[in-house]
Amino acid sequence: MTAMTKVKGLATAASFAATLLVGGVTYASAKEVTLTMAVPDWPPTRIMKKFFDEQYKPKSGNTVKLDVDFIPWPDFYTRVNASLTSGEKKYNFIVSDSQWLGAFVEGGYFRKINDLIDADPELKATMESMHPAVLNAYSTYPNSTPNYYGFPQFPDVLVTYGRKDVLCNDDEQAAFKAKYNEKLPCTGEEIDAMDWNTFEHVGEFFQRKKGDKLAGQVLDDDFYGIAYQAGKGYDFSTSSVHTFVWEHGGGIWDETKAPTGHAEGVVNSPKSIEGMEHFLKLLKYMPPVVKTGTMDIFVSDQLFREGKVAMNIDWIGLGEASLDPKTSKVADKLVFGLAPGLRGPDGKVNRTSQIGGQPFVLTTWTTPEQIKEAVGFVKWWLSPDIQHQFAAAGGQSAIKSVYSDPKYVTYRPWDRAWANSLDWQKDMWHVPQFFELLTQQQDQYDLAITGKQDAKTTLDNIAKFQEDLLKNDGLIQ
Amino acid sequence: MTAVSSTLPTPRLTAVVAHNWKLAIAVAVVVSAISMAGLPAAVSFWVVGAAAALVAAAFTVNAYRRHYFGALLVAPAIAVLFVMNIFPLLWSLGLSFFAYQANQQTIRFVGLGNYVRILTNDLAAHATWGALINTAMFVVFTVSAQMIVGFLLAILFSKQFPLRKYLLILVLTPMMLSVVASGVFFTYYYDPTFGILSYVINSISGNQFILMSNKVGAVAGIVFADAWMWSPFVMLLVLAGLVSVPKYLYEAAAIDRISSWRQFWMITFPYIRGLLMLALLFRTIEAFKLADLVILLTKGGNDTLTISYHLIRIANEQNKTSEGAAISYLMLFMVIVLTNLYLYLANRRTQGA
Amino acid sequence: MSTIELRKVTKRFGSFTAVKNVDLSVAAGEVVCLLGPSGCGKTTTLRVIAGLESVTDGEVVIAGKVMNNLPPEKRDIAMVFQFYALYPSASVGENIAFPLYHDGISGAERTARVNRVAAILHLEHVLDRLPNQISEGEKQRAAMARAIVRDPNCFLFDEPLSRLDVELRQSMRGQIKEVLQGLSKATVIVTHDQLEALTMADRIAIMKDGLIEQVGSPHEVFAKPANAFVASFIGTPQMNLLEADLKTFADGTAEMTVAGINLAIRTDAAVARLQPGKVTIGVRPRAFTATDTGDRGTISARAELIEPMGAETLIHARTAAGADIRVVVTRSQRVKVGEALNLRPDPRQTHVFDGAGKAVRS
Amino acid sequence: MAESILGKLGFGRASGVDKAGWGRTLAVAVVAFIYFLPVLFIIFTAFKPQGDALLVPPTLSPTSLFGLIPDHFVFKPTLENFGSVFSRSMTPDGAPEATGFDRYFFNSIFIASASVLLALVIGTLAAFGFSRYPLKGNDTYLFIILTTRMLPAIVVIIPVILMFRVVGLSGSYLGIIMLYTAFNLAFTIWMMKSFFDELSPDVEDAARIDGSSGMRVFFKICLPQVIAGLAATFVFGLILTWNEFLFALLLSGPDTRTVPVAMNQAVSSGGRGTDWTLLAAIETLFLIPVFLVTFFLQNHLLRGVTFGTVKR
Repeated sequence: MTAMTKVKGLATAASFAATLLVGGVTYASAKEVTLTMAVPDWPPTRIMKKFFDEQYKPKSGNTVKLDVDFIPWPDFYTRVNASLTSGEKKYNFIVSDSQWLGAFVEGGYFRKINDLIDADPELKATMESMHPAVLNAYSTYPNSTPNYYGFPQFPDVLVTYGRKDVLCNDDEQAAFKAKYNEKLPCTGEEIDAMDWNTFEHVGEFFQRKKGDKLAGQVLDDDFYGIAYQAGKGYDFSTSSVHTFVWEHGGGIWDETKAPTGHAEGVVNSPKSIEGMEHFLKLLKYMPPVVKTGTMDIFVSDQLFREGKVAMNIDWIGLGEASLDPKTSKVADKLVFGLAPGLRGPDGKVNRTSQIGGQPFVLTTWTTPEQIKEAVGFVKWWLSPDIQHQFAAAGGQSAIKSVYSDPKYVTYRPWDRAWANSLDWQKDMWHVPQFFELLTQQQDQYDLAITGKQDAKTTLDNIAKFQEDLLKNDGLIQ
Repeated sequence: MTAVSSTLPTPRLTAVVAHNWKLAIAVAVVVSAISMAGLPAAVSFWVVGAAAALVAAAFTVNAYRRHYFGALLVAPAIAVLFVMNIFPLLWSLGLSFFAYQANQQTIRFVGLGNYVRILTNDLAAHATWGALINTAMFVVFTVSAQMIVGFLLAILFSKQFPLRKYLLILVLTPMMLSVVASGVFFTYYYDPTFGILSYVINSISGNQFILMSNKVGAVAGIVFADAWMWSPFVMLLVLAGLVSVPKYLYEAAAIDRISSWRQFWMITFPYIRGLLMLALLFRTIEAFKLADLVILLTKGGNDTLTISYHLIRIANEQNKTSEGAAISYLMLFMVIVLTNLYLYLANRRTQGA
Repeated sequence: MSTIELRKVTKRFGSFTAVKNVDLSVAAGEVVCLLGPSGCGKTTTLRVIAGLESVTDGEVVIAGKVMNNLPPEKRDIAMVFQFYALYPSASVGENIAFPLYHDGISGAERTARVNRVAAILHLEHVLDRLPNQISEGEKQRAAMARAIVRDPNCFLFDEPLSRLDVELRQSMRGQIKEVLQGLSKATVIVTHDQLEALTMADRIAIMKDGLIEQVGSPHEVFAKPANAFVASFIGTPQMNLLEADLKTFADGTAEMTVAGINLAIRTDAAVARLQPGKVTIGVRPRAFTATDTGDRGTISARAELIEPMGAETLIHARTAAGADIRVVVTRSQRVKVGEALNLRPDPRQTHVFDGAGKAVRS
Repeated sequence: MAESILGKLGFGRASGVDKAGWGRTLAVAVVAFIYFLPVLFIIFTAFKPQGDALLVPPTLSPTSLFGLIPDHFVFKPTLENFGSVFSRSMTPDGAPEATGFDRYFFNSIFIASASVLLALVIGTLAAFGFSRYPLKGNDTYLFIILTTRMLPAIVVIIPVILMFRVVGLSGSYLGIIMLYTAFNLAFTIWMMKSFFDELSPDVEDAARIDGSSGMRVFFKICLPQVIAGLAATFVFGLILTWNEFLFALLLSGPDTRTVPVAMNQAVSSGGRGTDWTLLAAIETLFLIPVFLVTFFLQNHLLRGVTFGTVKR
């Protein structure tokens, strides 16, 4: 070995080591554009990536690459937040809960898209084709102003999951009729018409002990009528409490009325307290885990799939697992309907609900070249054809022409409840203080849910905290 | 210990030579302070980093010129620790005197404002104190549970017996589990509908048993899981101490007819005391950081919010970076006081006995 | 009546037999030393007596009771360990007091007893110190104090002086002997140092490979070694053991070839019992007389190395056939390297060992 | 009575060279088995069919042990979950696709062993320095090094991410390895220093007088004497690094992601809460390497720890 080859060998080894250590170095040709995207790891985003690779990429002449970082749900916020706030500037697109908008817009991370919409009639049409509730929730900051930031990735609403085999059983039907003098909801339509009273009756009626009979069968474990999120984590009781507060005519602090709107007197108004008390009343019919404060959307879903409850109110986004016989013991017994509402004195059912799902947003450091491709990608993604395919594969669409197509309800059993639900969706705060508001509120709700304080004290505490905090930050005068 | 055969004179503070580390420190401190006060964080970060590198370089040159081999041996470790640990720590220490939120681009000097806020402000102090009290409670319970269980396990394994090696590895396994997996499985074990614990108790008592529905149960559940995972760590250290006791001491004790109890205090304990102290020290430090199990098992419900979880909420979820830094330095202060107290007591006992 | 009695005691560790069929008795007031090279089983024998090892076979009797299955704490014995086994965290005084707790002796009585033994062993000034704060000699005395503070059946010492330096060893030997005499207990001392054994013991048991080769008073084992091993083991410088070919024996004189030289040496009359053949002749270095002229009763050799030892001089000499002979002569006898010597063994101190190494003695 | 029980347990007389018989084995086996049960349950769950994970009453055994265990406690073992770890369908009705776990396992092994070894090298040098060339205020420096372990990782994360971004280390192996190295250094230095402190200086002095250089003394004389300590430190470091989560989450990229981070795929599995059997399978596989290392270094582990701290 000559000295020269030695040196060469060393250099090769060193560069090899460097490549190994520094990892995934990609050499992009000049024409290629890579869009990097941070997404939670679950089917709606996997489908998006799949469609992109199968359809958009070839169409673009293989010059656009979508580099997707699938991050497990539990750590998604932590990862995204750290990436953004540290100035890592890694992602062009980020799937974001609508409530995070304020914090990240104020920080200068999320890009306002009004200029893009104005400059591109096609995009403008796309945005207009969206259901206004969804557009409002997912796109605007400050909430409900014409300042746009996001596009729907996976829109979501709460619906009622039911078990046909239990609900439609003749003996149970008769017994229910005898006890409450009303029909036990069995079909989708009957569930659509269900109000909270009936839902409560279902809860009371189906509380069975091990050894009791259910639909003619002897139970080998305790059984419960209803399940609904009431957990301490993230927004797992806020989503349900807000629904009740709104339906009873109460309110939460309304950021669209800032700076004159108050928290004190609104959050803890008699109507709000009434709503919260109504929600708390339902808890005693739910499986025992609710008393631990950990009944989140996944736990109630799991109880339903394992056949421990007759009805569950949950996000559509968790529905696929119920359909899959491998993960669901009730896969062949499913019935879906709207989430219940509050029947007013006039007999009409009043419904207002917390919206779910996520938009995806552009970041401010995305280059003009990337933006050009990004707009193309968004238009493609929100085009009726792709949205149909998405819905058919298990996603949801907020594009009017898509969800109002008669074909739409055939994709999944819960799709029959989708279009109607959109009309009464509302969102909570988009302000940067979102997490502070949410955390304190969740802590207080948890105390009420686990029976440590009553609804009034809870809402008084929340109101006082919000009033103080928001005054301090200038959002309340 | 070392014969330093150097005639290099100590430079005056103002002398501009490569090995004048005192000057380097002075320059670094001044430059860092100015840049942190005046420049945006993203820029001052690099200024401070460069200043730190300057100090490190001065130290190394100084050590080399004076033949301080010790310093040269230590240098790589200090360098890595400095870049990866100490510098970021100092950076956040500095931040704790500013009003700064990671998701906003403004920064403002507030002196001790953050510390005052987390300890006295109506909106913030309640959570801090509550979390501190809970943390103290968890430190006491988890560490004492680990010490007791770990100690008893070590006693069990202290003799040679057939298959000891295989049984020992079984007991060591819990600490090799990832906290995520074991924590998630503990939510299952404790679950009132699906869990084994409730199943067994329900079968016996006939009533629905819900462990995590009150503070006692929730604390017990967390302490049990944590003690289960980390008692093996204590066991390993204690066991190592036990096998190091010279056998003849026990023989002498047998011949002197000393009771088992007295044998333990006279012979065994002195040999394991140092290791117990080490175990206590490391476990206390870790117990102060208890957060993941709480997040997985209760989300802080039933009044189980710990200071570490509180910190994650403040610093990570709410992005109140500088307030979080203040909380962590409050924690650090407490851990240092506590560990020094341990070390002081340990040394006093050794000298006083 | 003997206080300690071992009856056909055997101890095996797995396939290794450490102690074989040992019989030994120690009377009250008697000091017996177990002496032997390392690995000979002497310590194991002591530990068997103490109950630190169980016996495989045979019986251990202490104070008239068979103790085979009793743990050490039930045997009522006291022991001094090689490494002293002082409890590191207790003061010297507390260490000495430990054996007294078991008997429920009152605090005042305990203090009195500790002070008494401390006075005997000159430990008064270190009673409050920790074991690692006192000297080796003090540690040794503390260990001993702990043993004698109560009134056990017997005392056991495991290499008690091995960790001390030469001077200290000498003075401790005396002290131990003195203390033991005052106590009149059965005592067993394990040692590999013959000087220790010869000075302290009433009787010495010499062990090799788990067997007791000989038990006897210091005088007996020195003057009348039972076999070649004992003969070579006891006494410094070592006894000369010369291979010899016995031809005839008559009138107290044996005709034999030693190292290629035909000799006629006066020996014990019992040699008459032997058949002609291989024997070993043992002569202590001090039992030679160097004569000017050689005859058939002398061995001629050439001085190779001369070691002055003060009062005497040790000469290493070599015969023509290459055998090494150690001779001790008085200082006044000047011998030069290379000088030819004619060595005449003292017939009364000439031991003959048969082919199996057993002493041939009437 | 109480005392004899204490005595039997070995309360007083607890020496490693003391022999005990099969009776002891039996007693300890019962305790060890109970202690191991939660782990065993996880391992068994890994072999359960997906739908069996949450059965009430729980299934507890893959075999009925010749009819000893009632049928409703018995599950039919399957290896399907282990396959799912590496390849499964990620979308409804989708074809199975690679999950990337082969890469994640490699990453975990590579990153953990590289960083622990690096920490061992750097830390041992430093420990030797601290032990043999004590500086003024040595104890203070050591305590400062220890304090780097005391703060929650979350505090340093923002500056570290920032630093990594500018230097171009984010998402790279080098970055995370360096960070873990620092993370392990405190422990390594503390452990190894106590080992070096225990070594008799005589041999070293002799070697120096014989003209050996400092390096030679270190490598030929000191290092061979602390092998057990190195092994013990390696195992402890490995156990602590192996399961590290927060740094890995925030500093690894898609290519350098480690198993503890990716494991959350199963905790919230495709939008349906926890996939118990998948999580158990991942954990079971993930346990194997560190379990084997610990098992084979077990003897060193006890000896190493003892050696380092005797006479302290």
